[in-house]
Amino acid sequence: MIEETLIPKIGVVTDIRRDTPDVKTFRVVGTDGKKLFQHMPGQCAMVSIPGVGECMFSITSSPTNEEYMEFSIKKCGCVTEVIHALEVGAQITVRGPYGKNFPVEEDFKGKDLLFIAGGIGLAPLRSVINYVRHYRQNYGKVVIVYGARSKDDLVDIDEIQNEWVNEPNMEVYLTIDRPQEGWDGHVGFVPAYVKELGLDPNMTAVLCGPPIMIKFTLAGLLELGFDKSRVYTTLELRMKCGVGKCGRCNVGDKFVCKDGPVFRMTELDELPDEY
Amino acid sequence: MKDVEMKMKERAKQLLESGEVARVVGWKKGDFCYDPSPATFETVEELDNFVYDYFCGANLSKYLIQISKKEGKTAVFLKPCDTYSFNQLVKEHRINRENVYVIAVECMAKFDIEKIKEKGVSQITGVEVKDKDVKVSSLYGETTLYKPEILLTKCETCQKTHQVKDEEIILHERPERDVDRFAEVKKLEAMTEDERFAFWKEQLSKCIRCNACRNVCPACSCVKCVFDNPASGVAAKANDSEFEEKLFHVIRAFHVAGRCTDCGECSRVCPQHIPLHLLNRKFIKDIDGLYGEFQAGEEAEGKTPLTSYTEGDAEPNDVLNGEAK
Amino acid sequence: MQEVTTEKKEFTPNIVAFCCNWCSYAGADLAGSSRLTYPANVKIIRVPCSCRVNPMFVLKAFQQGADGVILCGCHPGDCHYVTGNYYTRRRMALLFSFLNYMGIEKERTRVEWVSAAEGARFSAVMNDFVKTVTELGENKRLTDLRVKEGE
Amino acid sequence: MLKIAKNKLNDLYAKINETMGLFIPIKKAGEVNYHVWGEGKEVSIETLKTVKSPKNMFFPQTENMMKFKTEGKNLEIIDLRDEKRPFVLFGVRACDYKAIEVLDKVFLADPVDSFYQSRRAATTIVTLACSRPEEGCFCKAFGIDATAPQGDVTTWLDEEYLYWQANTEKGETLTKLVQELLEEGGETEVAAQKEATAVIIDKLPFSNLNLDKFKPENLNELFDSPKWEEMSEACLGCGTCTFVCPTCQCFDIRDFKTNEGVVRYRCWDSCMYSDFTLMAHGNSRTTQMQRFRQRFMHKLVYYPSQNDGLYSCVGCGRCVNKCPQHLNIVKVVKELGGKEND
Repeated sequence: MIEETLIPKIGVVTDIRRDTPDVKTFRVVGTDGKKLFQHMPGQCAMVSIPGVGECMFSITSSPTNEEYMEFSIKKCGCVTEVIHALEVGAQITVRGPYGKNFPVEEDFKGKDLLFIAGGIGLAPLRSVINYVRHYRQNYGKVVIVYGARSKDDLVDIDEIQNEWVNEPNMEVYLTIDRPQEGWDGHVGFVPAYVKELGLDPNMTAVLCGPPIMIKFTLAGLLELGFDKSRVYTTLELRMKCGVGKCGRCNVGDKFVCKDGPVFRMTELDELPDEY
Repeated sequence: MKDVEMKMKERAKQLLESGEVARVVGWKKGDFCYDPSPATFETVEELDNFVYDYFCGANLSKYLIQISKKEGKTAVFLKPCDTYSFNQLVKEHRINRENVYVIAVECMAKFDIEKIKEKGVSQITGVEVKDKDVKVSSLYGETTLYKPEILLTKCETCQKTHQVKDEEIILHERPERDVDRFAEVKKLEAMTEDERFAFWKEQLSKCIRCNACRNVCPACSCVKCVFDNPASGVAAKANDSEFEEKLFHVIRAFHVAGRCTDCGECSRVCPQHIPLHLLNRKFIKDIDGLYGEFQAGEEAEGKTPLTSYTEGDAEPNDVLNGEAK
Repeated sequence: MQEVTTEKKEFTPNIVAFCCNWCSYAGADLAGSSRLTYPANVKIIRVPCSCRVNPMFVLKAFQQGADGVILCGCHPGDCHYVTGNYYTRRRMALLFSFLNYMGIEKERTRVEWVSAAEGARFSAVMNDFVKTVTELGENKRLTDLRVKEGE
Repeated sequence: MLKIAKNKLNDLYAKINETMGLFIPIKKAGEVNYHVWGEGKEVSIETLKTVKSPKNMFFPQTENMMKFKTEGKNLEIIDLRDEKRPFVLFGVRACDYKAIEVLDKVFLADPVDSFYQSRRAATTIVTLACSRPEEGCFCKAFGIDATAPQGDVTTWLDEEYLYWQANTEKGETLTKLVQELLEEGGETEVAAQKEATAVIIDKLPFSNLNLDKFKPENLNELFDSPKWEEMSEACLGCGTCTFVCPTCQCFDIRDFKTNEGVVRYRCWDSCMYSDFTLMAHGNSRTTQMQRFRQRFMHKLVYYPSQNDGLYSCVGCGRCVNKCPQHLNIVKVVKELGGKEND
């Protein structure tokens, strides 16, 4: 019998980290203690709790991590609710990797990179940022703009403050929506902050966050002179199979699970407005 | 029927031209003589495609849930059976009655194209009716069929009259009919449990869970059906289990019990011709027998049998054992 | 059909009893404290009022393997919420009649009124219902084979 | 060419059934659908259109995929796939056969869907030419020849005989199996039937539907057409068209809790359903117009764009016959396809 992608592998949760009040990061390995499968930054996996449901999540850890995979998951529906209730040692199912990755080995190479994320939108970017950090010599300057509702909603703040900010030739800008006690950083929405920063439009930009943030940030970037063909984002739609067969993540002639989730803005322009 | 259609078109034109209504809901022509679709007409030009004939079986009242929320008044043509659904929806506060102008139109019973095709007639180009004879013309010539044999199931036993009308277009007198709509139900009741089980098992095994019966049903007007709600635990789409079929159809029939006007749309739309109306009619018959005759949709207000009671109601065990008074 | 009657050896039915909190459940309590017995295979589900029982509950019970379902509430006129059980009476009369119309054996469903003072009656009702369903045999017509898979 | 007398067909079915399963149009409770053959069943291969298409031979409406068992914290996955018994799918019309090609492109594309593939590999397809197409048929618009379908074996039926012609190795093997029942002859009858049927097909009202407009380059123009609103206004949002359609292939994956663990199954789903694209944080298609548009855009534009211009409609006309409100793909093509269709 040939291998069937719809039949998942068993994953063991080896660590759970609470990032924000509603985001937890889960570390997963196979039952043999090894990493379940290889992937590239931006790719996704189907995670399921049998009896509850299966959902697509982006793999947050970098491919360069040879030991395990991580998923940062926001509690927002019936499956994620159960996932959040898991304890270390729990077994779940994982299948993948699915989708197209960020062109880290092609278009990104040798370029200055700008990463803009909002809230849980950091999840897919964390994988690519850490990949770039690992192969630092292959890329130019890296600028990261990351915003969230409050300082408690910033995902992976430890890694950002302890590692990313110390990385050479890497700038990290954090912002939160409203002033908050104990926060002396920038306050304001991401799109406005991006414009304030007056970023170099020759950078290759990657956007990830809520649709409304993407919309306004993109407008801001275009104003600054960015070229749409060098702006990337990721889409999210309802998925069941992950391999372009079940039909539901269909937008125009693309399937988000198979032809995405990473899209160039110019590609999105060609798609009907239904995502 | 042509004269009725003309009159309707004329009236629709007046209403639109005068601005009395913003739109008219009726039927528009299809590709053949037998496939009209419900449609909204907003301009006089659009009325060119207006049609009313023996194939306009669709019940228009459910569309008014959405349409009556629109700006301006809507005129709608309702057949006798449709008016019951209309009333029921008004009762349930689903249709905004003030926004609707009801034109009652005559109905001489509608035809079921599949029944005509089953008689071996294809490539049909038109029908002409004379009493109980229906002359069907097709590319292969003419055939005369017997009207009672080609009626939509819902029309076979219909004795309904208009319950709502702001005005009416009735040019012909409908022949009196005395058919017992419960005859089939009684036949099933007379069977043994085993026979009934076998009957429904065979019928329901055809169900493909397309939900056409639910979606067309004017009584099924929940914004979110329990069978579409992942949180309900019953939103399975699987059709391979006998239980799923029964669960869906029992719950659906029960949920419309006391509210079902017997408009028969469920049986009309079933792609597998499952006699779904026999489920609803069982409830109607039981309600009539146990709690007094009740026809949903006769009134636009008041309680239904399942939202009321009397102290002397029959005991469920007695009903089961046939001992209820 | 025949399948129902072929085997009758040592069949213990699963019975689900929906009992209203105020009368019937208290009745069951009284039965217990009065040391009156009723079969252990009766699984009581306490509901605030018998009219809380949605037809879906009854069907779900059968799906999950119940061989009989019984509803118990306060006697008509004695409902804690004044009228709840009157509605139950109509609903269940129609539902059970309907299930029978679809070929489900009429002995599998029952409605009984049991007050808080009727411990003895509760015990008798349950014993009688269990006996009836045991004689009838396993529920095969309103069960979900998928649930029982592997048994 | 070979042939068998019509009154001997039951022997043919019985013979096939000795070694293989047989999936064939059978009338049950008044409706003709594909079912597993058995002695005494009412076969009806004359039926032009079964209610459901034969796609459920390869892509059953519900199919168990795997089972999960939990013991303590340990999870076990049980693969429910099994060896498929050889089957003969009998009486497939040209349109439905073409539909299998459409499905193949989805399910056999990398990564191959093994559930579909194993059934597909185990099946020998016997097609049946049409001789009495009806007015709702429009396979010709998609370049399909209803008088000579492909398949492992092609058959033709007239008043007296079923004519038989093997096209592939699988077909030859099946022919050998039933050889004793077949006799030589039939070329002239088949040629005559093909000619006569072709004349009828040419006269069918939808045979000359013009599909030129439905090209990938017109994707956005078609998508943005204001006509969708009007075309979809009567749509009930039921799944009839998708479930009777031979090419619709959307599915859902769901879990079911049994007393013995959790079974994960897949089942047909419909893009017409409101919960099809529902996510925890929203829905990308909130109106019936959007869902209606998705179905037809997928069939006429998206799918061809992904598959070298092959339309995901084969003109079987089931939606024409079965839509409760008489909406269908022909009306969409006529409305959007330009004046060639007037």
